[in-house]
Amino acid sequence: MARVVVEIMLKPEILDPAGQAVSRALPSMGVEGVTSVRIGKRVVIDFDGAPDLDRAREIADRLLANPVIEDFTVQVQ
Amino acid sequence: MARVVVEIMLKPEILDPAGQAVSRALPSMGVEGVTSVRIGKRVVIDFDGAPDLDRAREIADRLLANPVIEDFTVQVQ
Amino acid sequence: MTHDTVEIAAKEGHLEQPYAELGLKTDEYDKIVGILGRRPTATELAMYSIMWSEHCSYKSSKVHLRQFGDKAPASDRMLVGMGANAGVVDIGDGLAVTFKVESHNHPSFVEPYQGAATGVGGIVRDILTMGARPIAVMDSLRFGDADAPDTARALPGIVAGIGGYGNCLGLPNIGGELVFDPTYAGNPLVNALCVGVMPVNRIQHSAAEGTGNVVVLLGAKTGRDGIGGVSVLASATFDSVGGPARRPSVQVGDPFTEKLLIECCLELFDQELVTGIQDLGGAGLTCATTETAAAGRSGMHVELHRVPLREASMEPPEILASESQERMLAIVTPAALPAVLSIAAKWEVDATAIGEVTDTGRLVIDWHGETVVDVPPASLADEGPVYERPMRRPADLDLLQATDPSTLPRPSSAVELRATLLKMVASPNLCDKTWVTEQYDRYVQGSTVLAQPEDSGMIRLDEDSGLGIAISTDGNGRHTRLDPYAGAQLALAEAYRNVAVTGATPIAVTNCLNFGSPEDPEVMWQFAEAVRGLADGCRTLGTPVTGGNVSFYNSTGLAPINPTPVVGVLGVIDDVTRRVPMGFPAAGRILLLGETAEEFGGSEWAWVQHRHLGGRPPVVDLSREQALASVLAEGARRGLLGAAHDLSDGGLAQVLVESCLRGRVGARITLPDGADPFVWLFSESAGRVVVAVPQGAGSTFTDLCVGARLPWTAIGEAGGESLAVAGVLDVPLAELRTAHEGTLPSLFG
Amino acid sequence: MTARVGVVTFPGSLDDRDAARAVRRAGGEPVALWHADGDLHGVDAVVLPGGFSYGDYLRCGAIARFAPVMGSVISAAGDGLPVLGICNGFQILCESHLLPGALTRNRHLHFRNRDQRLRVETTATAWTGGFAERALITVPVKNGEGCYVADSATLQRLEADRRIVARYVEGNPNGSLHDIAGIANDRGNVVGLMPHPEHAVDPLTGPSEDGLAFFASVLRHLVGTPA
Ligand SMILES: Nc1ncnc2c1ncn2[C@@H]1O[C@H](COP(=O)(O)OP(=O)(O)O)[C@@H](O)[C@H]1O
Ligand SMILES: [Mg+2]
Repeated sequence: MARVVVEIMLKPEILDPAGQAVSRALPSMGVEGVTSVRIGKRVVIDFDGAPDLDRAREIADRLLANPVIEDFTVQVQ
Repeated sequence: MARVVVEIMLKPEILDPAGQAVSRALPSMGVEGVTSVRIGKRVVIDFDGAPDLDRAREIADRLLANPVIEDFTVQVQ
Repeated sequence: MTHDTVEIAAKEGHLEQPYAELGLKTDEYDKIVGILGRRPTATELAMYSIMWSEHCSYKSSKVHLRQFGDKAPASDRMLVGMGANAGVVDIGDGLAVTFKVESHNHPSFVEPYQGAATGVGGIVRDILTMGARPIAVMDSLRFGDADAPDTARALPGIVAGIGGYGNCLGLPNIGGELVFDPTYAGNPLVNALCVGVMPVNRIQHSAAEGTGNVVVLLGAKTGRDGIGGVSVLASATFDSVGGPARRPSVQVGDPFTEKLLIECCLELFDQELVTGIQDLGGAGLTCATTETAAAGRSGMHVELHRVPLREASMEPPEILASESQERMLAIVTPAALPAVLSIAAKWEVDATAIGEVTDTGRLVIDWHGETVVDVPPASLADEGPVYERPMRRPADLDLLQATDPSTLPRPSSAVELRATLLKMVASPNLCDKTWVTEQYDRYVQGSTVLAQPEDSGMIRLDEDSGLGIAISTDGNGRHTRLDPYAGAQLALAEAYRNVAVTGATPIAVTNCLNFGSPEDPEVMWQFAEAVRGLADGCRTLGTPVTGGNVSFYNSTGLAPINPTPVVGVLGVIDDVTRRVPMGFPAAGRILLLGETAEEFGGSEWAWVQHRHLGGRPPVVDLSREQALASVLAEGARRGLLGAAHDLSDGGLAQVLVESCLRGRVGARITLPDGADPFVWLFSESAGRVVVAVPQGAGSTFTDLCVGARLPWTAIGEAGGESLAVAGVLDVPLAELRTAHEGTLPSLFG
Repeated sequence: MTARVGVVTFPGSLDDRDAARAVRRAGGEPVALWHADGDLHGVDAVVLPGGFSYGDYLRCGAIARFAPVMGSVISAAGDGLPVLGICNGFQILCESHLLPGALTRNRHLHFRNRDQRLRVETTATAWTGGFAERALITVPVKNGEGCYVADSATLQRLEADRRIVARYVEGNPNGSLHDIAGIANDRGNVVGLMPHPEHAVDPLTGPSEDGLAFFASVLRHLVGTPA
């Protein structure tokens, strides 16, 4: 059993309304000093064989992330 | 400038429809050998002052995650 | 690990078992031992504790709910009555309709989005189980004060959850309610309604019949989510801090899987491949296996280890209690099994044979060769405890009814009346609900003829004949608090009227009874009175109750919520092109049907202006409601109505504003000589409707009223850019619109 | 002979029956196409309808793009087959790279269903030839992820080549860049629309009949093109 984690975030130039909504809500919770909040995805993939980075990268590139708006990283865990 | 990353995943016993939909799609893409896919959130919070872990944990607990169905971790980066 | 088997239980005899922790009383436990002639196994004990919980057994409400059947008016439309998953009514042209409203209050408090979403998923499966294609949903929502922190926490998620699930299923949302009152603080009410349609000959039954038939589990894998959800969530009062008394587990909904399950089941029904079908909701497999076996007066043998699991480590009690969503149980003949499995495969729905129907009269459940359950199914499904709970008229009711709003200061000058009007139409309960309803798909399926903000939702069922149905849900906790019997009838009358104003004819009723703790004698009295009022009202109106749902243990802190029966009324219309909208046409005479008395008890004015709740609710006159309905149906059929809108919260003023804004046209109103403008504009007398009649059709329509002995008053004309009440006020539509539409966006973004 | 317009049903498609009804009302013959079947059965045009294919949990249209039927749609589109993607269908077209850019979460984060005013910006596509120049129409929008985004170079190209098919007017319901409600490929045979013309084909059940012209347009276009 091997685990690969894919982290997907919107490209910096793409607006993240969900992240903005969170940062706007923070002051009302008494939380100050937050300059930015960005919300992305964390995908945990379990393989039954050896951890297959290339395959994970392929899954991320073709399915999990949309390269037009998102960047991603792939790590074995 | 300090960065805190909050990772939120559905509790293991909770159904993850998104992860399930992805793992079901993989074979049709010619990807075999994946036993499970779980999809959570990755929230990147930038503070202008020192990284405030406790504050980030409070944000996660009250705003970002619902402890009834989700677990989360908080790390400084 | 070794399991507690029937063999062990029989051999070993008495053993201290945690029945109290599972919510069973000592006498209930003793009854179980009596039924089995031995102590229950751990698995059996879990099953009894769930099936005998308030939520599943209706042990406190049963004795009262019987009235709905006993007093039901004779109706040749009833194809399936109370007691089934949902009642079924014949609407002609070989079509049958089934509808039901159900609560998901406590889960929605704990996890607003998923709680509300799975509430929709659950009621949709109830409708599907009858053999119907679900065709629309509605949602009745109640929260604490609009500006309360907990409302801000719960409302957006609950609305998003209802939309998220219903939109993804492709079910148009055609109406509902949105009410704010501190009585619901920390205990929002989330009642979801679903309606479905089927050919009369496709009605399904949820009975396990035919020895040797196969028991097939369809849909999602079974996981640990929602275990004990029924007994804990639905039957435990929330503590005064506002958090759940016991941390319950919550289910996550998967509308995509449900959509496939619906299409799969409908294909199975059409090909007549199932002999019985039952949805898995509260109490999961426990409920589905016991109820189908009991209904079939048969037995059932289940091999529990065949149930597909999300987590291999699950134990028999967990598997049987799991409330994993999006599952159905089908009974099919061995001959049909291959066809069933291939249709399931086509829709990518998991289907697993987990057992078979027997003639033993016992439900026997094996786990890897060991028998862990051996019970008479009816003892769980039908023969649970039944309580005649003590009842007491609330001690404060006399005082409450005595503090009449007649003493409250009222607006009198033109300036005060204008200010009152603008304040009322902007108040949270009377303001425009678009912020909520915009989050729901009203167009999907292409047959929505009327939807919010119209008085009822209306769906076209037959594109050629134009046959359609209309539905409205209504409830008023303040009226019911002041007089439960009258309050329930007022809710019924309003929903009935909301259906009638669209031109449809009301034919059947569903209801969701949201109350406090049945262990509180005053709550139990409110419940009994409300049920009696509703049952009597349905008999008088000739609209049988076809089904419903009870939600007890709703309270804010230690105080029970205002008793809140939510009533859904179904109507039929033989040609939807004859529907009557609420918006005024560019021109036409405006008539007020019915009579206006000075009735402000439990009114929106008393609340908005004075936070006052007291006195008596408006008088109910059901024969007046019937007269209204017949005149409106006939007027619609003969094309005499340009618009119709019923009066309820906020009275005449509210209706004039809504019909003007909806029609984008003003109105010139003249109240009768000597009329008190305040009473005429804001009283909430029942049995009233405003209609717009095209020039020329006036006398034909008023002749109808005379014939039905229905009083009417000509109050003005449609037209212009403002709402003008002669000698009282004249407000531009733009100003009214700003006031009416600004409230929710400014509260919730 | 009347044109045959395929309407694809993916698992989770919802507006497929409505799209078929719209084709019929416009005078065409709707043909049901199944996601798992790579055969387009010789249809003259294809509609990818609205809905939530595969639940749209990961990213709208991300999974549907891999359905066998899409392989055939993508290559046929390359040969000029008229293709209209509505809402989820538009998202699938972007995910398939038949159209540039992406549809992201609405700026206000809510699903929004309203009757929307649009301006038809070009009649030079297979699906808009029947409209008057710069026609103003009312068609429902209903989406949670309808906010169109693309890099500035792409946006400039879309503007310069007149490939913006329709724009939101009197209010942008989701924050789309340049108020974009729909775009076309450079050949004009592939069009993606966020609003739902199939829900505006009958005043009884929709806000207008304005949507009908999209379907009538493709029928006219097909008559004009030799088979
Ligand atoms: N939660 C909701 N979901 C759907 N529709 C709603 C909801 N709340 C209110 N509505 C709609 O808003 C309109 C106004 O509601 P209401 O004033 O309660 O109607 P009425 O007074 O006729 O019962 C109705 O069409 C109702 O269906
Ligand atoms: Mg009404």
